[in-house]
Amino acid sequence: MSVPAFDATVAVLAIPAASAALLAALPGYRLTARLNVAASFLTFLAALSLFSGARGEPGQYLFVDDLNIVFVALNTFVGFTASVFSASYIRHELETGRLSPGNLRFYHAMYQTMMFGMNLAFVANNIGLMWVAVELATLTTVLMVGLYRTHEALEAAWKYFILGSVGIALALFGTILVYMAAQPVVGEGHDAMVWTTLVEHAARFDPALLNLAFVFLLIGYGTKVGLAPLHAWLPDAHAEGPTPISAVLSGLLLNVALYAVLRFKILLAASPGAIAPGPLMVGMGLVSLVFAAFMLYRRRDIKRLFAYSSIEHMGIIVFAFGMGGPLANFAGLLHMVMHSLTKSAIFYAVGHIAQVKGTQKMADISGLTVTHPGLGWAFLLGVVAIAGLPPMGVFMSEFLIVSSTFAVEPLLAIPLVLGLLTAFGALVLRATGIAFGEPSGGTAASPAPASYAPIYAHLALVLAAGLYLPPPLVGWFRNVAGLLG
Amino acid sequence: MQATATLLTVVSALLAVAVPAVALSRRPWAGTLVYGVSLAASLAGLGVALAALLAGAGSELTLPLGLPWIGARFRIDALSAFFLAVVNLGGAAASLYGLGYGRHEEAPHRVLPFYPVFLAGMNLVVLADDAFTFLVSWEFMSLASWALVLAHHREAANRQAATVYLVMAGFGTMALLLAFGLLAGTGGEYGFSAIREAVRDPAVSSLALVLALVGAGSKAGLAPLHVWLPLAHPAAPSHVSALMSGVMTKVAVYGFVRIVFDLIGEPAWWSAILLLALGGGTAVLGILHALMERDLKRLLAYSTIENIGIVFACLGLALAFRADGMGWAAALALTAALFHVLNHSLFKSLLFFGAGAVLTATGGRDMERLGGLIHRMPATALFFLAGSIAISALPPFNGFISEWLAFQAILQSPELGGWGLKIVVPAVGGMLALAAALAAACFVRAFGVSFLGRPRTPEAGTAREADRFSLAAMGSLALLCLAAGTLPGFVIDALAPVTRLLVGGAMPLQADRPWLSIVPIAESRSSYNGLLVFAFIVLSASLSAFAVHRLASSRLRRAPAWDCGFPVAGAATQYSAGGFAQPFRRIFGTTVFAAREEVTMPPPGDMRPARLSLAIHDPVWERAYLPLARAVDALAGRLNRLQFLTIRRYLTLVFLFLVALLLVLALWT
Amino acid sequence: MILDILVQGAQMAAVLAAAPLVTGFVRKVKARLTRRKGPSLIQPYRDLARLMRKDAVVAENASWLFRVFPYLVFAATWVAAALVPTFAGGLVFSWTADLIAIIALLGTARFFLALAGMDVGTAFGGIGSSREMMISSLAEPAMMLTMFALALVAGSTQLSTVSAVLASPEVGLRVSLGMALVALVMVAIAENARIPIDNPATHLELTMVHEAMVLEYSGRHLAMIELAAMLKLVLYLSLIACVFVPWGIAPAGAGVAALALGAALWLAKLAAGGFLLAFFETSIAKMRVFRVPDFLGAALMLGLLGTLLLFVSRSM
Amino acid sequence: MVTALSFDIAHMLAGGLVLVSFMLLYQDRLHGLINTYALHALVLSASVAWQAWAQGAPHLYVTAAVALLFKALVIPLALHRIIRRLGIHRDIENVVGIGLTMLTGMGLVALSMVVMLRIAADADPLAREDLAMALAVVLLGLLLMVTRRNAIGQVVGFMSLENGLVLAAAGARGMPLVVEISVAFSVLVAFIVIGIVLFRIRERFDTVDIRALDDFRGERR
Repeated sequence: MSVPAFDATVAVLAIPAASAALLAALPGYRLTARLNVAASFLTFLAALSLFSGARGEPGQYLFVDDLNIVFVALNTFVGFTASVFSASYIRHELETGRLSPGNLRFYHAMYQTMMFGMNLAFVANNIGLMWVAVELATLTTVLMVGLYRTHEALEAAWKYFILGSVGIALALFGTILVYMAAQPVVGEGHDAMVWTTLVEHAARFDPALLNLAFVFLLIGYGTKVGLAPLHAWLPDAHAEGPTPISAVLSGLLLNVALYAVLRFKILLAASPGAIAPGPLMVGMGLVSLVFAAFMLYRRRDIKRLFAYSSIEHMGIIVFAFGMGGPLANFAGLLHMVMHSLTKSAIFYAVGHIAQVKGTQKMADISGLTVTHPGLGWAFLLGVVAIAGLPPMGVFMSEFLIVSSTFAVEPLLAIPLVLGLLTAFGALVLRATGIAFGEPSGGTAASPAPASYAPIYAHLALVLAAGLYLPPPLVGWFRNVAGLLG
Repeated sequence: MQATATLLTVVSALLAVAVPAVALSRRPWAGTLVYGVSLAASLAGLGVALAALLAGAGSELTLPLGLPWIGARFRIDALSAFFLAVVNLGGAAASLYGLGYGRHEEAPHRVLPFYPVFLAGMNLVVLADDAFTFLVSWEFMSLASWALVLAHHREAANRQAATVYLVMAGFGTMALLLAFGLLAGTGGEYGFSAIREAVRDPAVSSLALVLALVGAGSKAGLAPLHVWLPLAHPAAPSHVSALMSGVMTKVAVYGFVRIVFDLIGEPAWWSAILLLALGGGTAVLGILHALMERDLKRLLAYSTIENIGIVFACLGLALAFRADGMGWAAALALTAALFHVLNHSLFKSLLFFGAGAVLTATGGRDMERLGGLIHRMPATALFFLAGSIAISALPPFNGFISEWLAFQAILQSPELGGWGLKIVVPAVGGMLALAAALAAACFVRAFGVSFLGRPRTPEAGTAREADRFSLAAMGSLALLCLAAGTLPGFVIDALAPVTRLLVGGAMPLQADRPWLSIVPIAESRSSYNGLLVFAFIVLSASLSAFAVHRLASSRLRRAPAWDCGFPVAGAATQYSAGGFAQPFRRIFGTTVFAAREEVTMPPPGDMRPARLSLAIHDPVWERAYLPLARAVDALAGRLNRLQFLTIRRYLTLVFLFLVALLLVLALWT
Repeated sequence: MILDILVQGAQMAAVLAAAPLVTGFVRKVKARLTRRKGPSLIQPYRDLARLMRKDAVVAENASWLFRVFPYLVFAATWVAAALVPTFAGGLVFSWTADLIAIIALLGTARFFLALAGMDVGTAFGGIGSSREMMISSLAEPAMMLTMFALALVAGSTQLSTVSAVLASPEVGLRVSLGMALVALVMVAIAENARIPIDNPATHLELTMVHEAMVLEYSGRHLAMIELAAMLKLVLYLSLIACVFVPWGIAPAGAGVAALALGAALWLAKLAAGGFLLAFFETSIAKMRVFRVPDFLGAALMLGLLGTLLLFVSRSM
Repeated sequence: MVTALSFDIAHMLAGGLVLVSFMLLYQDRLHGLINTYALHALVLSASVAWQAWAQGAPHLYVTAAVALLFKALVIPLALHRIIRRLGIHRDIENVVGIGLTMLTGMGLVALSMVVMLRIAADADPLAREDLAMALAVVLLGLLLMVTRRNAIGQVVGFMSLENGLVLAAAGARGMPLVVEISVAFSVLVAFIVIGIVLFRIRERFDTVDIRALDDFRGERR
């Protein structure tokens, strides 16, 4: 295997890894924040360069295919905008004294480590490596969630940690089982963990063993996806951590775990005797959707509200992939991308809202479009998008999911639609209360308009996707949808 | 340039003007800019639509937007041309009105950016030729109007109205989405042409019809999905209320007609009965609500529900006729429905404009605080009166024509097969007649209490006449109402391509009838001549007035009111809106609305005033919506406990889930 | 053609001329039935003439509508009355409006009258308008359903055609027509403000409906309204006559002799109808206002039942 | 290389691990629990070492050593210290009675057997039997975690679960990364133990949650 002069795959990993080390060493908030942005941007560029140029043969450890390239690009992009948002967010936190410069050094290093972990999980061609990467990303986010060192933050981190650890263990058990299934066919050793090899030979694997493996993987990685009833860590981790991390958690980490589930779904689909993973995923997706939809109503904390909304959307995505078929898979992929962009935009907005209003309690926030029009309308637009209203992109995916489901399995569409509507009602109710009405809460000056740039950039993308999907992107998605079976 | 492209240009002009509207909305001339552009765009759209309707030239266009493998398809055929005309006519009138009315707006930056977008959305719905574009436009329209409802967001009632509205809109869209999913099938053929050509089971068609009825009906305000309408329509600025009530509900009707008459094929026999029953019930329920209402704009909104009921009843009739192969009768019923669509958009816009003028002049829309406005606002009063006569389905105005056509259609229905229809149709006929009579009562009350009598508050006494733009908008609509009422033949002829497209038949050509009469079937069966009736009334009234003044007496004396010899000076002694409604409340309200009156009469010697307390319950709201909301809340409360478990319990959940899955594996064969 | 227009004009003049006479006749009969002498038959003409000559006194805050409405009410009623076949059918303008339109024209007149009652802003005017509209809200659908029944039997809503069809022997006796007749009579009583719904002669405040509405009118305005009310009575009597006793109505283009016969028969029918009305009015007491809905509800049900029977029997 | 004897020994050791898991479920004193856990780790170490020998995979000896040193010695000693330092109650509060827990445990073992029996017979029998035992250990560990209110009890549950994983990984012939995984898990466990010390979680995970949190989350009415 010839090593090209510039290997984008390696760059996607190396840049965050190197900057993590660097950031851990460097003092000073201004410099590190800028460096963080720069490193994220470089990573993003590297990810973009993956699209150009021929792809090499899949390596033993790393590889790039149609599926993960989308994930990597999305991941690095949101990672980049989140770092931009984080810069302005962190400044405010420093000014108000919630964080110390010492915290920041740790924070930025962890940020890049997390990016490294997530990118690694995507490009890993080895299910063991993927597992390690997912766990690395998880553990770094655990540390970030506890960053504020408040009782609540530590509590949330602890909950996340314990539940995550069990998830880690179960996912590992599943990984071992996959190896066991592969080993008689592929042979001992490393080959039996290389994903590309596994898919090739999956048809001859012992289906019963694969089934068992999938159960453990679904529960293990599903915990990270935040599927009910494994979701418990998610709302608190989102609510108590720094907002950039909430954005990254919702927008990216959930995708990482989802990606892992998808990989194994493909594996299972390639084995004719195995249990169909579809019904399991459909069931879990629906349960998550409906459950989260109802949970939205009693929320008081704005970040926790959107954390539950993430559970809801993960439910939708898993449901779509569970349904399978070109249309639903396409819709699931699209929904995943749209959700990442939208939800992170919402969290950016929510971060600013919590800062200008000085509270995360929704009851204390109202009339935002009056006091902070730029922020208020951006927030509203984000909620409109996440609620699945056109012309935003989420609508397109929801349109495809619901209509294709109804054409295939009308009975499944009923809980799906009920869940969507229930969630819709809750979101509209809360968003109206926050954005409109007599202004209340703090009237702190708006942050510089430039800090809204990431929000509007995301929303513009979502809007554009709702109106027009460029043919190359559609091509990618269709290929991937085909891969997913 | 072909019609579709021109209209899309119009739409993009509307969308484009929203951009400067965001930036400049606080400038004083921004309103002129936005409403001016909207007016021009709507007029252009109206021209194109009318040309397309009369010339019968269809055209289509596909843009590389929307769903990638289908594209955004747009098409104009006779049906969409007619509705485009209705939409743009309403849009033009509202924009003209807005030129003046918009100056009184206290939050222009919350109206101006959304107003042209709303117009654009409505146009797009009618233009769309694939399911995705249709739904995007549909929901886009809801969203824009939602933002407009929230223009005066500081009032809690408006926020609640907006929330209920958007949730109901989402519900309706979901139903439509399911309908399209069903029609498109597993292949994802979302283009209307593919849907139209697909062969499907009648059961599937019927299910799609029910879903379309739920989806479009909830937008149009069909009972029992109407609850949002009287909340949301009045909450918006008045010209937007006019658009929502007069035009957006028509777009909803368009959606229904497009799906049911054009796309789904032949539904089962009971669907016509469903439509008829729902339509008749909606008409009566809506107008009864309106009759009890004291808020002028809410009254108008409830009356919209009534009119939508009439339209849907006619559509049901058309469906029944079409299923029985009676193309000519189906054309008659469909013409009645579409004519009513046009009529309602005219007079409801007019009435909302009037209500808006009253609102601006007096600062209130509670009828109990109005009165005597005819002295201060004579022109507004005249136009409002014209609208009131028209909406009460009285000759010589236009409301009567569609009502008359509907009755003519009902009279053709004994030839229909099926026992259900035989029983439902006459009952619906009775309901429509009842609704018409109640509408007359309702608008006697609305006009009489608001404009006649003496001012009940100082604000009403010092009201100022509306500005000239508003008056021009109202005046032109009033004229159009009269024109459509006196020259209905032209409208009927213009509708012929639409009915031919949808039911394969048309009413006979009316334009060559002597004296411009309208004759639905044959002259020996029925005919009506609005022009002559109008001329006769005017002639005999002026003749008799002339004769009396000339031959008898023309002297006039002004004196205090007689009032049986006991005139009381206070304006509060006038008959109030509540008092006017009392007999109706007694007759209909006790059963339908569980209305209860309670008089607290203090004993003699007690100086407290006697009180009349009145309780009216909306059966639909209390029986359906509140329980639903309570159920959601209760369930949310129950599930909410899951937020507060201990880590061990969460682990237990994981554990149980794992064991359950393993059991599934163990038992799975 | 000229002749046709002349006949049409003659009918318009005839209904106008006969209207006060019929009212006077009913009053006279009622007086005789209660063993009073009663005013002369032409007393209504005298009343009208006197009212016309008097000054019109208009309340200070009345609007211009108040002065216009009497003429409009009169005109609408008159046009409606002129379109009902009286002594001749198939008149030159009979196709201008069919049964439904005639009902609606009466509705227009009532609409104006009810508004006029509210214009001055007195309690009585309002109570009159409210009750009038309440009564009509039930009477009008009942009337409409009755019309449905008739139109279904005749296969037309054109009054001339209806009366011609009903005059032909093949129609025979029908249950639904009987129901329609009863319903129509009930509606006619209600619409003309006769006992037991209203009392045209009363000025007892709490029982008034029609009179309360026009309380503020005087002079020529009151005369126009009174005349319109009289016209309406003639209209209803003619309507019932031309549908249920259609014999003798001259067909279109008939000669002078037939027209004369038709006119004589029409007057006889009016007299009979007036006598029956007077007889009925003297033998019954006025109802409480809130019994009226029961009365009209019965009419509504009869009309609906009649129509339903026709719908159902069509398939047998 | 797989002889009947080596199979029997591997089987016996794995079975022993399940047995010790049951012993863990049976304990109602903290010190007893920790000591039993040390035994659990010891059996694991022996089992892994046997696999290393049987598979001829020398790197597995590292795993065995880690298990022996870290899990059988360091962690139990540390836990004993924590109990003393934090003054944790010596009794373990159970959610359900021991008897019922044992019955459930039996059921779980049966379940894991049934699930594993579905695997085709031509699979490596050693691996298959091993896997069934490992699954049972994992499930029993989870059961321990959810039936103990005591933080130490839960940590022990987690560690025994993890032992099951290591057993499975070691039994998978030629599996790479086993050593790394076992080390990584040891670090994880260490984190948990440190977390307990840091957060002063004395009695149960439960306390961390409820009462203290109601006030601040603004989530309760």
